[in-house]
Formats: sequence, C-alpha cells, structure tokens
Amino acid sequence: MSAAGTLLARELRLVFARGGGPLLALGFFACVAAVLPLAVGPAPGKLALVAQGAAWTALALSMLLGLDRLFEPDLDDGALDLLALGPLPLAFVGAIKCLAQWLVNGAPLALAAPIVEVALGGPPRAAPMMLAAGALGSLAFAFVGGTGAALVVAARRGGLLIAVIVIPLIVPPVIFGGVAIDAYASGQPWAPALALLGAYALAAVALSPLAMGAACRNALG
Amino acid sequence: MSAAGTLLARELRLVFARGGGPLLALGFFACVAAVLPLAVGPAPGKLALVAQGAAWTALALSMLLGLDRLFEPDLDDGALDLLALGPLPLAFVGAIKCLAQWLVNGAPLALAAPIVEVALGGPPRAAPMMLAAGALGSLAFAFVGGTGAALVVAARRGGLLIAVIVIPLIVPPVIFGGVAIDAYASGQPWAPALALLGAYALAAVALSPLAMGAACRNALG
Amino acid sequence: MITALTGRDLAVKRGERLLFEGLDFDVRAGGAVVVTGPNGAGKTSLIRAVAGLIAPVQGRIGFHGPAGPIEPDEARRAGCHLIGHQDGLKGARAAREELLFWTRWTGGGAASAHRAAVLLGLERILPLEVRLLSAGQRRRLALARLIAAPRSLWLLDEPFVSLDGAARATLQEILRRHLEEGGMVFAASHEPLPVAAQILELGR
Amino acid sequence: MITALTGRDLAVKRGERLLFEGLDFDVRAGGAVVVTGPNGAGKTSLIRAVAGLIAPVQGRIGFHGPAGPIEPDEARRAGCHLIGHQDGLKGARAAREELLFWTRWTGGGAASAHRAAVLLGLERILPLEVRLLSAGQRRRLALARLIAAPRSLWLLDEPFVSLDGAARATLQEILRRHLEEGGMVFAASHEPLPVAAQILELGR
Amino acid sequence: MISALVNPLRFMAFSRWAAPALGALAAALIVVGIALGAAAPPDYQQGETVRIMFVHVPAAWTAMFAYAALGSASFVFLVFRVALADAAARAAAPLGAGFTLMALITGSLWGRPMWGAWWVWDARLTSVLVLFLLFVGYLALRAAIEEEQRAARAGAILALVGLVNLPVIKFSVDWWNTLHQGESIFRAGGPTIAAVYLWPLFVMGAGFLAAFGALWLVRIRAEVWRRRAAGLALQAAADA
Ligand code: HEM
Ligand SMILES: Nc1ncnc2c1ncn2[C@@H]1O[C@H](COP(=O)(O)OP(=O)(O)OP(=O)(O)O)[C@@H](O)[C@H]1O
Ligand SMILES: Nc1ncnc2c1ncn2[C@@H]1O[C@H](COP(=O)(O)OP(=O)(O)OP(=O)(O)O)[C@@H](O)[C@H]1O
Ligand SMILES: [Mg+2]
Ligand SMILES: [Mg+2]
Repeated sequence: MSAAGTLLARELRLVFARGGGPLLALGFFACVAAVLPLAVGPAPGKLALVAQGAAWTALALSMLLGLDRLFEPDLDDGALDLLALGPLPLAFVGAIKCLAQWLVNGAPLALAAPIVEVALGGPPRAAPMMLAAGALGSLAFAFVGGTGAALVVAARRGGLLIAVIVIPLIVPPVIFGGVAIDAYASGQPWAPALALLGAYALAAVALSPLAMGAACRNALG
Repeated sequence: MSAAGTLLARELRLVFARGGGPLLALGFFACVAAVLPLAVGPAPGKLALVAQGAAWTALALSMLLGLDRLFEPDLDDGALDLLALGPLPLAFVGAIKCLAQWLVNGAPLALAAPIVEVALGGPPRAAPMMLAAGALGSLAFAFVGGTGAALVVAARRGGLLIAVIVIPLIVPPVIFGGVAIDAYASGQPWAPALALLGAYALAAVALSPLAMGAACRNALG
Repeated sequence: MITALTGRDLAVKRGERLLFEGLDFDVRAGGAVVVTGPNGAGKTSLIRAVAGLIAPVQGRIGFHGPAGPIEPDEARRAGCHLIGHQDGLKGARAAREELLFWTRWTGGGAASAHRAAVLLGLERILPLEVRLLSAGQRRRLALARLIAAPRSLWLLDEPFVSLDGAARATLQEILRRHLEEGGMVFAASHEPLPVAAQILELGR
Repeated sequence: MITALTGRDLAVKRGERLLFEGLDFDVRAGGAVVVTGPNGAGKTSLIRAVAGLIAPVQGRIGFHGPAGPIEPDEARRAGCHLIGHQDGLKGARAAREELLFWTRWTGGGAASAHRAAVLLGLERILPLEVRLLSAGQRRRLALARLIAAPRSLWLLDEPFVSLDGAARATLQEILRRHLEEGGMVFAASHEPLPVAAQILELGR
Repeated sequence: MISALVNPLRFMAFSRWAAPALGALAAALIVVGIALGAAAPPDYQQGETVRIMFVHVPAAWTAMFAYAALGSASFVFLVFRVALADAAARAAAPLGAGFTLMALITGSLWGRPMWGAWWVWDARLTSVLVLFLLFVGYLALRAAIEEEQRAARAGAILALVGLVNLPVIKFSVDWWNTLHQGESIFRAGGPTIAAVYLWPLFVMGAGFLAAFGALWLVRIRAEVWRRRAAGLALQAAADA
C-alpha cells in the first residue's frame, strides 16, 4: 500500500474515532434541522421560506466542527514529528487530512442536505442543487478550514482563533452556494454562481495544501 | 482561597485558553448570524420571520461547542487523577467545570442573543425574552452538556456519542425557550413556557453533578 | 494525617487480565514500600488502586491515623499525593500557574510552592509555558507540586524518570527527609530507592 | 541510505535562549553519538534539529550517502527515524494498527513489523488499545516501530526510559546489531550507552 | 526603490523624507477634494447625502489597497525572507483595519437614508466586513503566537490566503443582485457617474491613498526602531 494510501486510511479512522465519523456531523446537522423548526414555532410556511438557506448554513457550520482536532492532537503527541519524517511533504499530509475530513463528514452532509432542506419545508425542486452545492461547498470548507486549523495550531489556542480566521475565508463559498441554490430554486440562471463555487473549491484544494504545509512546519519548530 | 475558588479560577482560565473563551462561542454565534443571511439571500423580510428562531437555535448550538473538551483533556493527561485526590468530590468538580463553561460561554451568548436577533431583523420587542431564555437555556445546556461529555469520556468515544446523548437532552429546553420567545414576541402568554425552561435548568443544575461525578469515577478506573 | 497504610489479600484486574492476587503490605509512618516487576506486571495499577482510582477485585486497603482507622476516601482526599506516568500538567499554562493551582488544590500555600520550586531549581522556568519545558524540567515541576503539598502518603510511579544526576540526588534527599519527618512512600520503580523499604515484587 | 552525518558549528535557540553554539560532530556508518547534559541543556533540541524539526540559528547539518552528499530533506524523508519524549501513538487505536501504520509510513512492511513485535515481546498486547498499555509496553511499541523501519540513522531521545531490565538488555542488543549492520545512532541519554560512542556534553 | 525597501538602512534614509512628503501631499489633496466635494451640486435623488460618497468610496478603495499591500509584503517576506517586508506587513494591518472600518461606517451612514437600513446582509457589505475580520484575524494570530519569527510566518501565510477576498469584494456587486451600487467607475465602457462627482472622488481617492502611504511609512519606521531596541535589549541581557 502506498504511503498516501496508508496515511489516508489512518486519517479516515482517526476522523471516525475523533468525531464519531459522519454521525457527529450528521447528528449536528439533524440537530439543527430538528431544533430550528421547534425554535421558529409552528406557524406554517414561515420556515419554508428560508429552508434552503437554513440547510445550507447548517451544512457550512457542521463542516467547521472538530476542525480544532485536525492537527492539534498530532502536534501535541508528537505524531506530527514522525509524519514530517515520512516520505510525503507536509503539504501532502495536510491535503490528505482534509480529504479524509471531507470524505467522512463533507460527502455525507452533502447527501443529507437535500433531505434536510425538504424536511424544513423547502421546495423539492431545489434538492439537486442542494446536493451539488453541498458537495462542492463542503470540499471548499474542508480545505479552507484545514488551513485555518493549521495556522492556529502554532498558537496553541484552539477555538476562537480558528473561528476568527476561518469564517472570513468561508464566506465567499457560502455566498456563491447560497446564490446558486436560490437561483436554481427560483428558476433563474444558476450556472455562474455554481461555477464560482466550483472555482473556489478547486482553488482551495489546489492552494491550501501549500499553506497547510508551511503552517505545520512553522508550528513544529 | 478556598479549594472551590481555586478550581473555578483554573477552569475559567482553561475554558478561555481552550476556546479563546467567550469569543469562540460568540464568534460561532456571529458566524451563524453572518452566514445565514447570505445563504438565505438578500430578499428583505424573508429572514425577519425566523430571526428569533434562528438566533435561539444558534445559541443552543454554540453552547454545544467545545463540550468534548470539558473532561477529556483532564482524563488524558492525568489531571483527573489528581482532581480526584483533592478535597472536593468529583461531582462538585464537574459542577464547577459546567459553571465555568456557563460563565465564559453561556452568559455572553445570552447577552449577545438579543443583538443577533435584532441584527437578523427580528422584532426588538422580543429582545428581553431572548435574554431571559438565553440565560436560563444556556445554563441548562451547560450542565446537561457537561453530563453528556462526562458519560462520553467514560466511553472514550468523541463526538458521535456526545451528539447522540446530548441532543435528546437539550431538545426540551430548546422547545420551551422557542415557545416562550415566540409567545412573548406575539403577545401571547409566555410565563408557562419560561417557567418550564427555568424548572428544567434548575433540575439540570441540581442533578447533573451527581451523574458527572459517577461518570468521571467510572472513566478513571 | 495518615500514619499507616495496609493492604490485605489484594487482587487487581485490568480488562479480563488478573494482574496479581493475594498481595499484602504494611507501611507505617516513616516507612516505604517499593513495587518492582517487569513492564506490565501491574505496578501502576497497584498504585492507582491504593489511590482509589481503580477498585481491586478482591481484598482491602486500609488507612490509619493517630486516632485509629480512617475512612479511605477521606484519607485519600486529605493525605495522599500521586505522581504518575502522566503528570496532569497543562502545556498551554505557565509553569507557575500550574504549580500554584495544584499546591492550593492539595492544601498547600504559595509559600510552600515557592520553597519547593527553589529546592528543585525551577525559579528560572516558572514563567514559561509548560509545553516549552524539557522533559526533566517538567518532571521537576511535578515533583515540586508533590513536596509543596502537606500530604504524608506519597504514591510515586517511577519518580526518577528523565531526571539528571543532580535532580536524582535532590529527590533522594527529599525522600529521605520526608520519611524522617514521619511521611510514607509507596513507590514503583525499576531502580532501587535510596531508602530502606519493603520490596513488593510483582509479576512472578 | 545515509552513511555519514556531520554537524558543523551548530547553534540552537529556543525562544530567546541560546542553548548551545559552536557544536561539531561526525558520525560514520556503524558509529554512535551520545548527547549528555543536565535537564534543559538542549539534548532534545539538538536531536530535533538533526531531524530537521528545529532550524539551527547557525551552522549546518550534513548528510552523506555512498554517492556523496545528500540533500538534507531527502535524507530525513528516507533515512532518519526518531524516538522522542512523546511517542506519537494514539491512545484510542489498537497497538497493532499503530505499529503497522508507522512501519508502512516509514517504508517497512507487515513482515518486519511482526518481527519487531516478536523481538520486543509485544505479541500478546498488539490487540489492546494503546491507552491500556503500561508505560513500558508503550515504550516498547515505539521501539518496535523504530526497528521495523528500514532506516539507517536512529535519533533516540532517552530510549531506555521506563523499560524493565529485560527490555533494556534487548534494546542494547538491538543497538549493537544496528551498528554492526552499518546503521548510525544519535542518542540523548542520562545513562551510558552500551556501545562505543562519541560523547557530546551540553550545558557546561 | 525596491532595493531601498529591502535594505533597512536605505529604507530608513528614503522614508525619512518620503513619509513627510507623502503626508503633505495627502493633506493638500484632501483639502482640495473637500473643497470640490462641497462645491458639487446635491444629487437630484440622493440630495446632500451624496457627499458621503467622497469619503466612503475612497475609504473603501484605500482599505482594499491596504490589504493588497499587506498581501504583497507578506509574499516578499515568505519568499525572499526579507525581515523588512514583515515589518511592512505588520505595519499595514492596523491601518487597513482602520480604513475598512471607515468604509463600513460611512457606508452604513449612507445606507440609512438610501436603503432605510443601517445594515443589510448584502454580498459587498458582507465581504467588506470579511475584509475587516481578515485584518483582525491577522492581528489576533500574530498576537497569539509568542515567538516573533513563528508569528510572522503564520501571519504571512494567512495574509496570502486572505487575498482571495479582494476579488470577491470587487466583483460581489456583479455576482449577486445586491442593493449596493454596481460598478460605476472602473467599468468597461467608462464611468456612469457625472463628472462633477467624479473629480472630487478621484482627488479624495488620491488623497486617501497618499495618507495611507505616509502613515504606513511612519509605522514601518516605528517597527524597525522597535526591533532594533529589542535587539539591543537582548544584547545587554546576553552581556550582563
Ligand atoms: C456598510 C455599507 C457599505 C459598504 C461596506 C460599502 C462598501 C463599498 C466598497 C468596498 C466600495 C468600493 C468598490 C470598488 O471600487 O470596487 C464601494 C463603492 C461604492 N459604494 Fe459602497 N458600501 C456601503 C454602502 C453604500 C451605500 C449605502 C451607498 C449608496 C447608495 C454606496 C455607494 C457606493 C458607490 C456609489 C460606490 C462607487 C461605485 C464603484 O465604483 O464601485 N455604498 N462601497
Ligand atoms: N483491557 C485490558 N485487557 C487486557 N489487559 C489489559 C487491559 N488494560 C490493561 N491491561 C494490561 O494491564 C497491565 C497494566 O499494567 P501496569 O500499567 O500496572 O504495568 P506496570 O507494572 O506499571 O508496567 P510499567 O513498568 O511498564 O509501567 C498491562 O500489562 C496491560 O497490558
Ligand atoms: N520559548 C522559550 N523561552 C525560553 N526558554 C525556552 C523556550 N522554549 C524552550 N526553552 C528552554 O529550552 C530548553 C529545551 O531544552 P531541551 O528540551 O532540549 O532539554 P533536554 O536537554 O532535552 O532536557 P531533558 O534532559 O530534561 O530532556 C529548556 O531549558 C527550556 O526551558
Ligand atoms: Mg507503570
Ligand atoms: Mg529532552
């Protein structure tokens, strides 16, 4: 088995162990879907208006969960030292971590998004776009979030910083996705927004590994 | 300084260090407030309808953040062993941890809730109830969440269990709070719902320490 | 104030594995017990059992004060201190913060914490974050926490690990003094202690 | 395959503190260096510098292969292995999982991992979660990971910590054999190594 | 110029006269701009409030320019390891935050009469808010890491990553049917704002940029001095 494969296998297991795997993210997601209507109250139709938006937001937030556990444990227990002595550059290691994050949390969330959206009373016709935007968006969130996590780990200061650093970076994809979904649901041209989301996701996948690698190096010293 | 005082001081510092303190929760809260509108889209008024519900949900979720860090680090690095050898029973230790959690995250969230609600375009007249429900609710969330965290740490399984265990436990207070806010905003009788919320919070504060103490003991063995 | 510790017919299990059984020991004020044995024999488990962190599957552990037997939980809350493989120090906090907190938590005061720090030569590093400390400095911090607390029964799990020569000598001196002052030591170690001690050999 | 390691005029800083400067060393295939010195002298820091985890503020570290100098990063990626104060083992995973992963990661195979486990007497505990292992068992697991990997330069930071007599003997034998086979050892230790080695004394 | 920026000594020499010169230029431009702005007729639909534009837009431009400056300085630092570039980045961040805040405030002051709301969650407004958060995040990250070098590198990486936001701000108005003004000045097919407003806008814009430049140079000089002082202190500590 190639080094990358071994590492991916390990990371997948760790994401599972760490967050209970897809179930944490999904649980959180479901929790939002369950809680929001309760909190909004029974008045019919109210919720339906924002169903897509709420689902999309919930997805974005769910992807932020457990980010602070992406690099910190490996740094604290010394695993990062050994990963740095491995055959792959740290940038690659970071990318694989984010990929695992996406496979375990992002993809299931994307699959669940349409369901949640409909469950919240949104128009079923928006479902396909929820799925598409969900898949691309969660990919972007995973990698951008990973970059934030890697930067923050040097500060040994978890949460606040991650939030402050990652939120600005995920706003653009959130906007693009929101627009795409909205446009698709209301029959307006949605392609450009989706294209932008895809471009952002691609850019994130392509560039953030470099940032992660540099950030990890920096944290090790 | 009394043992309880010393411990509280330490826990407060740790919650700060861990999550960047109030700012993590607030940051997450703000993030929801910032992301939701973008996802919902610019069409005015849409959002206003669910403003209170969204704010309340966001508050509930924000309180869940960092729960998994409440007991786990102390268990992993052996601090819990020494806490168990201290003058106070573990139940008390757990209670103090939750109290710190509430002081650092819950109270600020309660204060921020009305602001977020209004920022999302909700009726300003709902603000007082947002504050009241926020304060009581976050107290309940802190203690119930703490219990969940303690149970989970005994089982050595991160997020999944927390989600599964805690979510059902926090649904009742979420409902009570949601109803109270809704009723208050729409001029219906809100006292009963708020009373229920208060009762739940009190029960949580009174009972969960016992559960936490037992769970921690069990985790140590 | 604990003046005697007794174990009778102890048996400890981890998972399904019985580590040892029928173990007896007696420590009186000024006395020491050293637990030896190969890795995995159960030294740490025994120490944790004495500390009340593990329940033995059989036998009983008794604590005695000047005025007769003491209820175990109480004795542990007021009279025991532990140094384990993990030191329970938080990497992100300053060494001083940690030392002060643990000292207070175990009933000591700032003065005794300071004395302990000086004794172990920690003054210079007290302002540093714990994660920045070297292994030995960190161990010394844990030891400072131990001697700063007014507790008579010391449970030491391999106390000499990663200490340099000077620090070892200091620790041996500290142990000697603790025993002279009527304290008790219950230690697990792969190397002999400098004090007369009952040897408990596990794992044969 | 690294056949020589050289350090020239090295200086390492932590925070604002200069730990040492003007340090030179040479290790050839089959040779060993032992770094000694009081706690906090900079042994760990030096080892981490050789591993490329800390950048020295001055001087250079060179790696040589049969065919002349090797680019440091490359040499570290393919030829170095490290045992530090922290072992990088995840408590929630099975010992076997961890051993296999790290062995593969450093270029070894399941077979060599198994051989290493047997050599260190780990068979019985491989199914256990790492957090359940005793300190010494955990250390052995880290050592198994080291010898299972086909890497010639071993960086060992206090490798004997918390090992029992038998395990110490095994490790000494392992070190001897590694050197005979043309490997290199760069170790920090408070106790002498059983092999002829250049001594680097820090902190005087 | 570049070499002067790379070499601290020559930079200090250059900035000693450049900073005050830029400052004077900025003052002059802004005074003229204000005069022109005051002379401009009230807008037929926006009335007097149109004059806010003369502060708002330049502030927004300068904010974006400041982030561009932060980003490029960070790049130079990461790639060429120029210590001075890090000083420049660090110096630019608070200024950028300031101008961004100015754009936000003037914007919402303008929004009240125009849109009947201080704040709307519109893509451009939000992306500017994000710009502000990026500056804050940069400062927070640097503050959170004790060791100078480590903080510098982490900050630089973040600054580079954050560059993605600039195009988002610039084009948000096109990507999303916003309440906010569309591109009306730098757009294909020439500006759509009447010349009477365009000129004061440009003069003010130039003034703001000059002001930023002056303040930036001053702050860099301060940073360089701070580091020299720290270095000397270390020397003293070492000798003692
Ligand atoms: C907090 C609220 C606001 C923010 C954050 C904001 C932000 C910005 C930014 C960043 C620019 C520069 C765009 C560029 O040159 O690429 C800009 C330009 C402009 N803003 Fe605002 N703005 C706000 C409110 C308003 C309001 C209420 C109006 C008036 C209706 C307005 C009118 C303009 C105009 C006319 C321009 C120049 C057009 C252009 O060339 O883009 N803005 N604003
Ligand atoms: N769930 C379990 N199932 C089986 N064996 C277990 C389980 N948990 C712990 N063990 C075994 O119990 C023993 C614990 O031993 P302990 O930590 O007390 O050893 P020790 O004497 O301190 O060894 P060392 O000298 O290495 O510190 C180990 O052999 C470990 O493998
Ligand atoms: N940011 C910092 N500021 C000042 N001193 C620091 C900083 N970080 C680390 N140090 C010091 O650097 C030294 C690191 O030493 P190192 O861990 O290499 O020691 P060592 O020789 O391995 O000691 P041991 O034998 O205890 O393992 C310690 O003295 C520590 O206090
Ligand atoms: Mg042990
Ligand atoms: Mg060391």
